[in-house]
Amino acid sequence: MTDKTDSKDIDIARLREHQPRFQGITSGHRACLGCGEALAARLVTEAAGPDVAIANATGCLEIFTTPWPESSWRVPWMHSLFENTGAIAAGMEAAFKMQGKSTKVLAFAGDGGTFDIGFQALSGMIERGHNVLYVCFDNEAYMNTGIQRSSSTPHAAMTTTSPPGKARMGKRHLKKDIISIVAAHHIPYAATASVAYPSDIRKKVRRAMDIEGPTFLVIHSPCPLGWGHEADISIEVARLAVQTGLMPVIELERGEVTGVMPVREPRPVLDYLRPQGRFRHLFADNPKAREELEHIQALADHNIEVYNLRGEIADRMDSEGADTVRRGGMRWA
Amino acid sequence: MRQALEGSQAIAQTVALCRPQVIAAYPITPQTHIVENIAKLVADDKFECDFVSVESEFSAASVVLGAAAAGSRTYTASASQGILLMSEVLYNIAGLRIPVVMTCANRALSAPLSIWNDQQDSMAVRDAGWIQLYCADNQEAVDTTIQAYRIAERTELPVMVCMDGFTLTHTLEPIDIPEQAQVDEFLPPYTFSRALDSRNPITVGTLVSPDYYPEARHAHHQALLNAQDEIIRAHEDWSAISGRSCCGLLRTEGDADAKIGILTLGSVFGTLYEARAAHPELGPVRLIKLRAFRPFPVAAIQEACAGLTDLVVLERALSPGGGGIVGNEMRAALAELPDAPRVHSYAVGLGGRDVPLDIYARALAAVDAPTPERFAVLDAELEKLPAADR
Amino acid sequence: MTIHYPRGGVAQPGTTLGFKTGTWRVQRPLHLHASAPCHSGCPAGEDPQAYLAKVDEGHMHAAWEALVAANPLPAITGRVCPHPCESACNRSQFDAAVSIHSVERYLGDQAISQDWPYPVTRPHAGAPRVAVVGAGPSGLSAAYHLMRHGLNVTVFTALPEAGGTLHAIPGYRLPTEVLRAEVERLLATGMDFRPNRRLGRDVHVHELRNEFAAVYIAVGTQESKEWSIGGAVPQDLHEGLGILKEWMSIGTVPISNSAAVVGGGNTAIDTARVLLRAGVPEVHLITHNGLPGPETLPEDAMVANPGEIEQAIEEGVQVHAHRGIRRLILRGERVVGVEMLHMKKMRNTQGELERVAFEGTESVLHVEQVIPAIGQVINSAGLETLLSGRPFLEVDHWGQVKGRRGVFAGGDACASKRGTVASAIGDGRRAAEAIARYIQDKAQPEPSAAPGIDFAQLNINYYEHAPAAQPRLLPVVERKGEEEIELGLNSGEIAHEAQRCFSCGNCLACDNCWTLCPDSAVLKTKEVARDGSHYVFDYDFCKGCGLCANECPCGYIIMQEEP
Amino acid sequence: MIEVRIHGRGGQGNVVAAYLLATAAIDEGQFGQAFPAFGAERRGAPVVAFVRVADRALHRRDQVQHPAFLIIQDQALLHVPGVTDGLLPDGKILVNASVPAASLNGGLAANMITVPATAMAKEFLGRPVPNTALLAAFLALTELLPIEALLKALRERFKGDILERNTRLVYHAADQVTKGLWREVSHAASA
Repeated sequence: MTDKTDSKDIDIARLREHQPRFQGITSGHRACLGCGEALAARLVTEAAGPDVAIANATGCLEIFTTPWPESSWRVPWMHSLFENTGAIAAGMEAAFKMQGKSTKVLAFAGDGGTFDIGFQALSGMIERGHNVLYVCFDNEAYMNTGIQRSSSTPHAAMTTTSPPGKARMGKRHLKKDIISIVAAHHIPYAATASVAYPSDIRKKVRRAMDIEGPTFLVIHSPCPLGWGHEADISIEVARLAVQTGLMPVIELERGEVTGVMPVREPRPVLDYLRPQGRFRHLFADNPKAREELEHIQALADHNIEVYNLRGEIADRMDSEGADTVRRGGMRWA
Repeated sequence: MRQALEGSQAIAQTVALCRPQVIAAYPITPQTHIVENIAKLVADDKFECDFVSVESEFSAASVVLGAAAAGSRTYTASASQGILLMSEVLYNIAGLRIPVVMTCANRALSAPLSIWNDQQDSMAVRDAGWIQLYCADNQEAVDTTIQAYRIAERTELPVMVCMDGFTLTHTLEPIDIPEQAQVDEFLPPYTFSRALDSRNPITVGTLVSPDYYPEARHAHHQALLNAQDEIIRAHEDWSAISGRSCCGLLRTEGDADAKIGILTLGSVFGTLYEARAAHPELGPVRLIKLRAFRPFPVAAIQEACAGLTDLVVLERALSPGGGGIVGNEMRAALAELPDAPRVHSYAVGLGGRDVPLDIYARALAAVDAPTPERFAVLDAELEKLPAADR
Repeated sequence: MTIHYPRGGVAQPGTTLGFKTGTWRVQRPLHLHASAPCHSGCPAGEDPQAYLAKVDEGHMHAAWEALVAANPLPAITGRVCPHPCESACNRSQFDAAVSIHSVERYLGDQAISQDWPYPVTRPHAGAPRVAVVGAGPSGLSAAYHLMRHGLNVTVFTALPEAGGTLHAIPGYRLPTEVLRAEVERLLATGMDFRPNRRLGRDVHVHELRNEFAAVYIAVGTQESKEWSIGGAVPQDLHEGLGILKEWMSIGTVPISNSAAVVGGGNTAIDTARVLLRAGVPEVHLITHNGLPGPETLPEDAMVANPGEIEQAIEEGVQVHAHRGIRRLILRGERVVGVEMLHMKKMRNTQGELERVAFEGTESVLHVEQVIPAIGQVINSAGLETLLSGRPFLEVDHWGQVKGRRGVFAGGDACASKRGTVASAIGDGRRAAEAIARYIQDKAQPEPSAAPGIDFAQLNINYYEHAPAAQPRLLPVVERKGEEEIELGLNSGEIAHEAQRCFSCGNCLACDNCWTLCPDSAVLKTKEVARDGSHYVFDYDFCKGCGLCANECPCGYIIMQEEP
Repeated sequence: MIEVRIHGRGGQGNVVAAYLLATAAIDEGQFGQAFPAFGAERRGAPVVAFVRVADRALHRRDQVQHPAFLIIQDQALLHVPGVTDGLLPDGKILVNASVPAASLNGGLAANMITVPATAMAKEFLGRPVPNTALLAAFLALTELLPIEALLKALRERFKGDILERNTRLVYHAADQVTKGLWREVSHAASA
């Protein structure tokens, strides 16, 4: 029987103010339907709490949350430019330190702002040991400008600057292994996460918040527009990236792998690729396409092997099952 | 062939016709459609070049610098913050006298952040030593791009083709794309005389002491002034091949005996052009479209303004604390004339503000003001500011 | 009013709340209660999903009340029902079905031990009176639900006590004290109980019809079906139900050295197991049907509870499945064996199921006793006019006897086959509803089925594999008499089972929608919202992306196009 | 000169519709111009695009303030503030909706026509993209350009089966409206 939610007798605005979670980003932002980045950013700010200040790189997140005279942010937040987020955050942190404030500085950037144009500033920020949690929302291309390839774009994906055609099968190069590069800075804590696993994100943010020093978190966040999938399956797609092994969810401390989210029964990469328009050309009936599909499967297999994602023994402390549900919610409270 | 094309698409096709061997670009609105279309042509094997998707504009400019120094014809495009991030390299390209062609899809500068059109970005690098040509419509942008290679290669100066972002780049209109043979005739294969070559191992990018630095700067300045002839010649030669004419250094429209002139750069010209036709009752007006802003064509300007009592300058940029950038330069250029017209300097259409047809009447009304304003943002609505900031 | 542009273009916190992104929406999420398969699958009309939810919340009493809103005899059905709810349970496609019957039994037992009062208020004296004939599960269910509808009830039974056919279930499955306790608690709610009143002898339908506002007939089946093999009948024929009744009432049955029970139902299994307990050293069970399992068509499987079959085999009953008896081997009138052959149900050329015997598979089984247990039929005494020659009462969906206004019937007396305790209870509940409407002169509605929800509609990624709690069983060597075999689950295991429930089609209150909405357009409520969920959609901001619907583990959210 | 404003949502092909209409005009030897109201809008947000069609070269670059026609890509957009602003007094509105104009907006119903473009697209193309059907109906109503001009423009974007389906859709959609009903408006506006 249909039983429509009757919200007439509920004071929604009041209810909104009394949600049992910290709301660092409010509604009314202009993100696309099903935006993975909007969700990931909300989850991070939720877990980080109110005593933070954010430096945000140029990108969708910045654009859709701050259409002047409005802002979706309820924590101090600043956008300056694209390439300097790490340095802006470093400056904020230095000032707070001098002022004796405990406010934690967060740096938010997309994959373009992290892997590419902002990499230098990020590297400097880590090397100098600034107490900043740098979060990269990785949607694997320049979405803000209309889906151009970045060094995070996966191999063979179609973007507007890596289009498939007679001579090409999408992006020619591989996705940059940012986490290893960051970890090579001897950073106290660096981790990958996926927006499909909110409790894992929360755990990692809290972990990073407690560390006095540079920390780095990259969150795989689908972009329905850029990846060419329906808005309602953003989480499903993100989950498949993890379940296929294409997006290893790992933690590194001082460069050593200290935790992985196991994928005990890996799914074939086809399950992940098929719903996404950016891989459509790989399903054409030609040998090049078939070769690329095999190549992507091999990349997933490689991840599984390198990070030992199958995990020989079930470890109650690992992340598997962290996002299963329980009656009563607040699963990660 | 006359086709319905989006401006960006037309530029991409035109760039391909010019046969650059190395293209480097980094995405930024509103330049993206140009490089996306180029990427598609490359992916479809319709055009052979190495398309380097770099990790920043700084690298985009650097890649084309390296490639051009190594002797290839190159191309890049950017806008706004991208132009600023490139600026260090832009000065270097010019100072090394490397012939690079780029498109600037003009856009406002942050902060406040704006993704919309004005010309603050190219104006911000006007002293980098590049030739800057501003286009009124997409046809002109196509023709100017082709000419830019000729000009750059003959003067060994880089050329920035400026076209209004969105207003031109994202507008579909009828555009003639020339034939490959026409472009090939106009642009023969290029050999850079100072190319890096193991058979002739020159050194590029040396440290120059005070003994020579001023001379180097003078030479660069003189090269830009001399480039005026090449700009005019390139236009004439391409007109002969294509049968189309945009203009060389500048273009005047309207009444030769008019006392009032309006000068602008870029696509606002088209709106003024139609406004003038629609409003003969506002009296005779001479419209001047400045195509070459660098080099600043003083002689041509003085000629175009002869007989005017008032010149209104409408530009999509300003120098905060200084006023109109073009406006002030016009004042300086016209001051030499015996009966120098009064210059009314205005910024319009900043950060994408629509420039409607009635800007024409407002510009003319400003002429009648008893005391001319030194400078104003003509379409600013000051009631939107707190009193202290007006 | 014009907004002033502030220095640097700063904006105030949270001000996008002034911009209603809900205008972008072309489809909206809605909560949709769908019927969980356990609910649809329960003949008694229980909604296990609903009471498992309450158990999961730790509210045992409320869970029992939700349970007895449909079935007043959970301690009994929790033990004897073949639990089709568990066969239907979506969880069976994931790891193993939720042990619903264990929870049902636990709640029933809790109610007995804690003496929780049934949620019934005694009808006022002037309320209409309804007669219920038969005090088996169907009659008791009807009586209870009639009282819940505010009607006075008088229950007649031919037997000296209430319980009907439940008394033929051996104590190792249904301990007599459980049966008595639950039935007596039910009788104590205030129904007028008249034992030892046989239909056709002490009471008559037409008299009841005059005296009461309506009559519900649930007399069950008492007469064994006639049985012979090609006309041959062994001397001293005993049939299954008779043996069970003897065992239950006097504790002993006629025994031999070897016996073959014929039949595949619970009565046959119980008979075989009782014979073992009574001392028959060799007990066989011969059935046309196959053992339940993946190789057997559901239509061709033994109807006895699979667990019971398993236990019987453990205890030593030799089951000869897919076998028919071709002839009895007699020495005079004394049985010395049977000739069996293989048979199976198969689809014929018309696609219909047909039982096929395979020539050349005959074999001989030496037994001294053959006991048919192939089912019972109604005792027609007092029902001749209602039956008009048929072997059962013909009723519509609501239990209304065709052509007899005010006369309703249910339970085994109506079922043409496969009557279970649960379906008898369901018949009683439905008929009570219909009788209440009949008395108020309201039309009976068309039967409607709530939309169900299948496994594919769940988002299974959110559930963790968790093995089902296994009820402890009495070791085989200790199964000698009436001691109950299945020992039930403890409170911890019950909580574990309740947590295993997928909550199909109903809000699990898991927070997924609340956590995963990129637009924070799902708000959590402290109290349960009117639709039973814990969340409301804020349509001012919901863009209609559909993520919540896709990620709801329970299939409780649907997307509907905006008008 | 005819000015048209097209209202849609990010991701609905609003700009493509504008480009198609201008392309059709250009292919017919007329002059056309189409451009979006450039925004930072994301998928799902209301967006606007403009078209000018004229028999002389177009130079102006200002946005269309006073359109003769509005094309509305889904009926819910009628509730977005400002959608009908600036429409010429005799201007007409074409709305993609499955219900008649009268049930959408009482005040504007006289100047409004609805076509179920999404439903038609689903039927002919298998995808809910309303552009082709809306443009076909628009050209049939206004007779601004022959239907064939739209087909020609479609040929530049599509090939094979998809082109064929679009072609059938164009004829079908054009048949659903009264040909030339809005002819007067397009004449008046160009005068």
